[in-house]
Amino acid sequence: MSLLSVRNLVIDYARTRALDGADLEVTQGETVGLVGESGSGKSTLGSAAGRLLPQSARRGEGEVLVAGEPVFELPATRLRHLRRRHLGFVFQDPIASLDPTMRVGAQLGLVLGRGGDVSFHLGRVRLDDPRVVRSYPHQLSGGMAQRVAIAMAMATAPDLLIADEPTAALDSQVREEVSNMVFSLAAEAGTSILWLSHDLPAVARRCDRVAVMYGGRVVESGPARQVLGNPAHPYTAALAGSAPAAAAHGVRLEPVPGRPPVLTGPAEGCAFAPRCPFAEERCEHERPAPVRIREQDVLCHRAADLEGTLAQRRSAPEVSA
Amino acid sequence: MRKLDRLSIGGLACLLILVLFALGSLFGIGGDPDAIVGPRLQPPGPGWWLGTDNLGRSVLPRVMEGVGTTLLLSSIAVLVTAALSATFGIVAGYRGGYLNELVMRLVEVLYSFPAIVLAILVAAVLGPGQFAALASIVLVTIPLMTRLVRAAAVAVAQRDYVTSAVISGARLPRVLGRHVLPNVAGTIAVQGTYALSVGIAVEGGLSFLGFGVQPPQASLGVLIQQGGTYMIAAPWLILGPGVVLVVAILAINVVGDGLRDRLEPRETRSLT
Amino acid sequence: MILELDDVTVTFTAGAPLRRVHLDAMKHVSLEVAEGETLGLVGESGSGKTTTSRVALGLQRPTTGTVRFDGRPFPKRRRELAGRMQAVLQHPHWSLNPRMRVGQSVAEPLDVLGRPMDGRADGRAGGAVGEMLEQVGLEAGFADRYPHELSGGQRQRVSIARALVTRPAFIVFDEAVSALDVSVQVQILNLIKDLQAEYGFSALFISHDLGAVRYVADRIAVMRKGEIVETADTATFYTHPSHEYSKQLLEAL
Amino acid sequence: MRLLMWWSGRALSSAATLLGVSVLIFAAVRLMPGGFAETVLGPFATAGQKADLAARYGLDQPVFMQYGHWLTAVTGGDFGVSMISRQPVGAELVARLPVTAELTVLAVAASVLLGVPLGVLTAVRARPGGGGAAGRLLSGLGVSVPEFVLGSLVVFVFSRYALGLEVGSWVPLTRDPAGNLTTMILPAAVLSVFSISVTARTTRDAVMGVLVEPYVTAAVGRGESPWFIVRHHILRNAATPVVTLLGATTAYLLGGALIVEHVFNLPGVGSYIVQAVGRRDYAVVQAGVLLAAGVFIVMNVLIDLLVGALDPRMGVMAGRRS
Amino acid sequence: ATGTATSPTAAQESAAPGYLAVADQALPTGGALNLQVHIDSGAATGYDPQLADVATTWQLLSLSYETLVTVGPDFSVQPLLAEKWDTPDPKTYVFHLRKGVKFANGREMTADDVVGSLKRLLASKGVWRGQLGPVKSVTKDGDDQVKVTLSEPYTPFLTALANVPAAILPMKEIDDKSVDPATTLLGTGPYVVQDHRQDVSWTFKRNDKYWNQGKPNADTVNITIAPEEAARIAALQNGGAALATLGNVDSSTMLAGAKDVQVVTQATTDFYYLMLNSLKPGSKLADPKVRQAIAIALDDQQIADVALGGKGKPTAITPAGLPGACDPAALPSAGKSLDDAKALLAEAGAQNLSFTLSIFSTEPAPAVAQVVQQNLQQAGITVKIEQMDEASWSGKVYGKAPADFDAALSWFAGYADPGMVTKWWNPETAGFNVGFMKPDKDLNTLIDAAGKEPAGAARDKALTDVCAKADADAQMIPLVTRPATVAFRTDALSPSLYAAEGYGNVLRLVADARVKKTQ
Ligand SMILES: Nc1ncnc2c1ncn2[C@@H]1O[C@H](COP(=O)(O)OP(=O)(O)OP(=O)(O)O)[C@@H](O)[C@H]1O
Ligand SMILES: Nc1ncnc2c1ncn2[C@@H]1O[C@H](COP(=O)(O)OP(=O)(O)OP(=O)(O)O)[C@@H](O)[C@H]1O
Ligand SMILES: [Mg+2]
Ligand SMILES: [Mg+2]
Repeated sequence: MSLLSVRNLVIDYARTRALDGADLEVTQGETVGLVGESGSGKSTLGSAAGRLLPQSARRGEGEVLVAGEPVFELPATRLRHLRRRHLGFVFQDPIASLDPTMRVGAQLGLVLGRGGDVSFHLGRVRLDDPRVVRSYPHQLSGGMAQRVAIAMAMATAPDLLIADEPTAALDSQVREEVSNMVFSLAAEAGTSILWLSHDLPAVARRCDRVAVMYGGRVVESGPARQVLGNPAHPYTAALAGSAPAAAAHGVRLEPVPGRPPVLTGPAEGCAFAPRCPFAEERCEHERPAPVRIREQDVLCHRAADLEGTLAQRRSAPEVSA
Repeated sequence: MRKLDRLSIGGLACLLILVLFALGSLFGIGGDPDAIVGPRLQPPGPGWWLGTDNLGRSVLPRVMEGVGTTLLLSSIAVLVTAALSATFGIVAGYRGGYLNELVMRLVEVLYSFPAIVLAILVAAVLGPGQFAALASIVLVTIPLMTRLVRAAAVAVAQRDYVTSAVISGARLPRVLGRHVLPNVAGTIAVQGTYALSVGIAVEGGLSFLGFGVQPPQASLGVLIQQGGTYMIAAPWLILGPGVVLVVAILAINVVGDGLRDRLEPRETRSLT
Repeated sequence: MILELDDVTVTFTAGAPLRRVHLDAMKHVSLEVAEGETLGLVGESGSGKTTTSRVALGLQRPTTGTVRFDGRPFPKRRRELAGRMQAVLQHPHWSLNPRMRVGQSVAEPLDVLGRPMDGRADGRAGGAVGEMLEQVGLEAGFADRYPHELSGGQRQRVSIARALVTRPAFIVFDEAVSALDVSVQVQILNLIKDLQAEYGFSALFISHDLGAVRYVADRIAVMRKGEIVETADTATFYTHPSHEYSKQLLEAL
Repeated sequence: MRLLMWWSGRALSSAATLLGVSVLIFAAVRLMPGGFAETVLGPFATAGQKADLAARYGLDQPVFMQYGHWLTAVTGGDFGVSMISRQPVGAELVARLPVTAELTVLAVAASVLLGVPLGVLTAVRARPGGGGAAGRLLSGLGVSVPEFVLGSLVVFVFSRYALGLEVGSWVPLTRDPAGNLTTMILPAAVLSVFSISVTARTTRDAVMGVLVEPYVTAAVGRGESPWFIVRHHILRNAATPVVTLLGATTAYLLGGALIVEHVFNLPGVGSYIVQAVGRRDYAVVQAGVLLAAGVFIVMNVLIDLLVGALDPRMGVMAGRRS
Repeated sequence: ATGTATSPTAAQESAAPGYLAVADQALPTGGALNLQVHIDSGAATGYDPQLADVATTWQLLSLSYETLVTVGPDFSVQPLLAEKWDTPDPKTYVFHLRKGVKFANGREMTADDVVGSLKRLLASKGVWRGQLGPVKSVTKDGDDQVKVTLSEPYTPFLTALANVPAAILPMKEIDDKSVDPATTLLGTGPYVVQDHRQDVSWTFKRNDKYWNQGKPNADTVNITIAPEEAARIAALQNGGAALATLGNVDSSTMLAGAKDVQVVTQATTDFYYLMLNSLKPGSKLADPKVRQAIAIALDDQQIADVALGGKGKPTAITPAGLPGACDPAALPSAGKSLDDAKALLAEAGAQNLSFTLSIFSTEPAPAVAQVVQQNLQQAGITVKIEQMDEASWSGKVYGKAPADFDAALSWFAGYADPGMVTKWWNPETAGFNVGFMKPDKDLNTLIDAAGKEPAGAARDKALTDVCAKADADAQMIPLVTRPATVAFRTDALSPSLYAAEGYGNVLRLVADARVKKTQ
């Protein structure tokens, strides 16, 4: 059963179209990685799942269903109930999402309610130091704050955890441990995860499926290893090829050429077309419809033509390491 | 930056009308505010559209004159207060340490003097009149604003963008002016409109004591003080200036809030 | 040496008044950054990297030990260092003035130096600011926006643009690329490298991403629990780490 | 340790403030136009009478000597004698303090209980379209009605028509708490209208500032109810300016109390000081102002402590910028 | 001279001539009387009646102290502690003391107390000493007679004795220092003080040893000090006070609809006057022509009608309403026109005269000042009003000599004899105005002459001369009388009130008042 289902969602800010018809499904117990270029609308999609967008955001089209309920149509109390029952969020900027006037222990205690074991939950994110409980957010390092935010989101054992770059500020070791923790807890509890991240290897390793966003749309989705190891969309391929971790010392990496689009209305054609080495005439004018390539859903006019060619362009075999 | 909301625009329009109203009195529209034109305490009627006061003067030109006096006096006073409080509050809040202590103690000293004592002293030094009233309003309103601005500045001073500016080598005036001030401007706007109300009240009180605007010049404070004593016997005496005052302060407050919201580019979030 | 930290210790106190805890965020740290060099600073979360950078920037006075910038202790008046150093601070959310447009924020270091900006005076699109924005992968049109209208990565890039715009002699990057997708990361890292080649500035590059550090850093220092446990050339470090902890770190890569 | 230092520093600076106030007020009353002699003895007084009076209250000595005597007496708890009533000022202040204190406490309580919720409501309901307008108008209305006018109106209406609440009489709290309350509610209400509005507007400003913060979004995302978020996150974070304001308003209320005390004829400190100023009753003015200063200093220390407790980034321990 | 009462009621109409109200003797005695007045006695000299110089203090002290003689309705002198008196010659007064008069401590009043009191007053620095006139000696004439000898005839003598400063004090106790009159009220009057909180309240209890059997009627008099008019009006409306003094001339309209409240206006001899400082160096006001021009330009009737709501009356320096006072309409300045004023100004070279008028802010002074300003504007004189609190005002006007104000506005208590207040036109006697007033020898001679003249046509003529001379001198220009407004609850109280008062004492007949019900 589909726990989160985003269908053709269009979100506009004052002068930007952040989502331009995004589709995404997360089923019960599934872990989905959401990757994509900075500014492609990942955070917007994540927030939209809980109807947490700022007031200037307008939903143009589409709908979001969480546990079968249309999030954007729910009355306030039902919505609140839904968030509480089904959703857990870790926001992109963890330290800012902590109340600066409350000690960490108190904040966590507030989420847990009476009788909650604060130190147990902090321990799960490897914050065993008793000092942390009594610290204020500004007294924590960036990584510690992020772990606190994760602990708070996990504390209520939500059905779906939406984590926006939850490990970005963590060092590799802690990142591993925290990720392990989150994913194993999720597996135990049957929690689904929507994991917004830039860390492609980690996504490839941990997530069942991955969705790649570009220009406000999910341009490719499918089993994680498949998508990242054998991309069907030119953007996915380009992304996967530019990880700095992949480069040997002294080698100069090349980013995807060109700049990401800033949409103000619906894209006329494929948003990636200007940067795409395979673009054709129709890519500029015709919005691509989803096609199924192998196990992947792809938004590309030429997906079928390119099958096979993209994998060879991979310059980063370590992606799946 | 967002546009002013409809309520604030309404407030702005009201203020504009009041200013026109006051300007009208400069050109003698409405009549001579000091001339005795009819019997005392007459209800509104032809010749005195807002009635006559206890000396038989027409209330209308007096209200028009009063609006001008009061708006001018209080807004100058509030501007002075805002400028001084902003400077002291921001510097004290940002710098901390001894400077902070010094400013806060000074403010405390000012606070300890009841407004009336301050007013009498100021009037003693400057001689009674508008200038004394102005100085008194400033002295009465400065402490609160300074404290609040300081509190806001302390919070802002710890933000990373201030740190970034400092790293860039920005001079103090720049850090304070470009980073701290805009982020405490909301507080100043809100407290400024509040100070304006206090100012008008203080002005009225001072005139009542005899230290403010000197008779026969009219100010809203004076008119309302007088109207207050005749509230039941001659309600039109308070009605005219009262309505104008309420409209003025309401408008100022609403505009102040609007301004505050406008100064905040971020969107507030609804709690649902 | 543009920056020298000599036996620096920083102690914080925290906790409730009566149960005060003292914490050494830095313990006897000695570090040097040479002209034109990028020093990578890695280490576990909470190990004191940010604190080190604050000390290096003169924002945090060491409890003990000395800091020298340009061979001299920090001057009383920061103004003397104007244009010499810049930083990309760790929290993009707080590092931009919410009431300043992106263009104004990026233009500020130029303003401070009194360098008139070519293009429009309000720092909108055009001139050095627009160019800088484009270099970090943002359209010049972003100059018009307020920080809250940006995505996390966009905000971080604005901070980077602001730090680079004056080509200062020394820059701290504290988790400067952590919120960026790999492609943009590469773009930024390339930019840093290119500018460094052109202007020869020094940098303290703090990151958890050992890949990124390897990509830009000349030398690497490893911190753990407030102490520097290893300093080595990048090549040496990645091939023959000497400290046990360094080995652990690299294993995870 | 630092706390101890803070306290001792604060005590020192408070003492310095009080000393400053004492010097200023002492000089000030003597600078006020219209000397005590003309005022107290009237126009017919002869030079001899004036001299007698001056000698009686030691006013013939050099000013700094007078100050010295006064200061020594004050530190010994002796605030001098009123030149009008010839009664000790200290005793009279103590007798009158309860009235003013009760008025002020009631008004501050009203500001907290009504102003804060109103401010929160108008902020939470504020929409770009201009919602919450009613609340904004309401709080604007409060600041625009002068106490004098409102007080007179209330006094008039409640005295002419039997509406259940007493005006113009005063019953000590200790004698008849219920009766005291029925006589104090109206003056306190009149007094608090202004501060309720100001509190509401300051609260609105502060809450709006908090509503943009991500931790509020985070709390919403956790499915917390608005009330819960307000209670646990917003109030605390918005508290600093409101608490500062409330402390400061106490000062304003003391000034407002004097008008209300006048209109309602309550024997409080405010009217005592005002009458003394009117008659240049030096000892009373000096003692009154010193008392006010003492109150404000204590209030400010409390506020600083409270603010420090509410917001760890501020207050006692945060100290200065590094 | 009768007071005007708004909305006369049955009680009012039946009042005897000279009275605004007469207490209904059919009502039972006893009960508590709650009064409110706007100001407390605030003398630095304490309760000592001899040093009291303001009417508000006289009013309160008169509940406990009594004088040899008193003022009746229409200002007639009537016996009080003296049963009667003889005047063998214009310079000699023999008072026959009432028997059985006791001080509140139970001790019988003796001739020694009377002699001692008067001597003490004459030796004191009080203002009232001057009003007693040229007293040569005070002697005991047997146990129950006291003889006062004047060095020359002095007509207002008895009237002067009728005011509180001439009260009979317990001299035995004062002399043996067991009583300090500054801090203790011990008199022969109807009430004794039980409690006084400065500026808050007084409580008077019936003096059980009072000589006048059956009086006072009320057992208790509670006086609340309520400076704010609104508070007094409120107390009247809700029954908190049975009687209150009101300051605003329009207060009667405020109380118009209030049930059972009656507002009456008591005429007084108090009057407003304008001071023109002729001693300020370089001031145009030093020129009598300029001052006369001002006197001419002033429209007293308008001041009375507008500033005092028609409740005051134009007056010359002998207060209007007193028997024998001169007619203000007959004053030289009253017969002149604005053109005359302008001509005088032109003559003095003061066409564009402009000066500052210093006033205190207590109503209705600002109103009077603004009408004055309007009046003088007609004659081309610009008046700038400078308003301040009373203390600052007194500092400015009386603080130094020569005073540095241009013009000032104030009011006098007019007392009960037309000649008494004329004394203040001699700065050397008055003292308070030496700083701004040049003594006028001719005027002083006229004043003294009028003082000696026994009551009758000759005295009236002498007073008319004084009035005319003072009018021409115009250093202090009398304007209008200042009425007193009193309101009381007809359901709570049946008071006695004179229609006109010379010593500003609204509480004069309190002992007669009957309480209808006690709140
Ligand atoms: N203002 C402060 N008060 C008290 N403790 C602090 C303060 N700032 C930092 N600390 C503590 O100092 C230690 C080092 O913090 P620092 O921010 O330097 O770590 P970091 O290496 O940058 O970590 P991260 O990679 O997670 O950002 C942490 O344990 C932190 O809790
Ligand atoms: N509050 C806002 N107002 C206006 N525009 C916004 C707002 N928030 C985001 N945007 C714009 O919407 C687009 C999508 O933003 P979003 O935050 O969803 O990106 P993202 O994929 O999360 O990027 P990143 O990886 O950098 O966090 C961006 O172009 C951004 O500039
Ligand atoms: Mg994002
Ligand atoms: Mg850090």
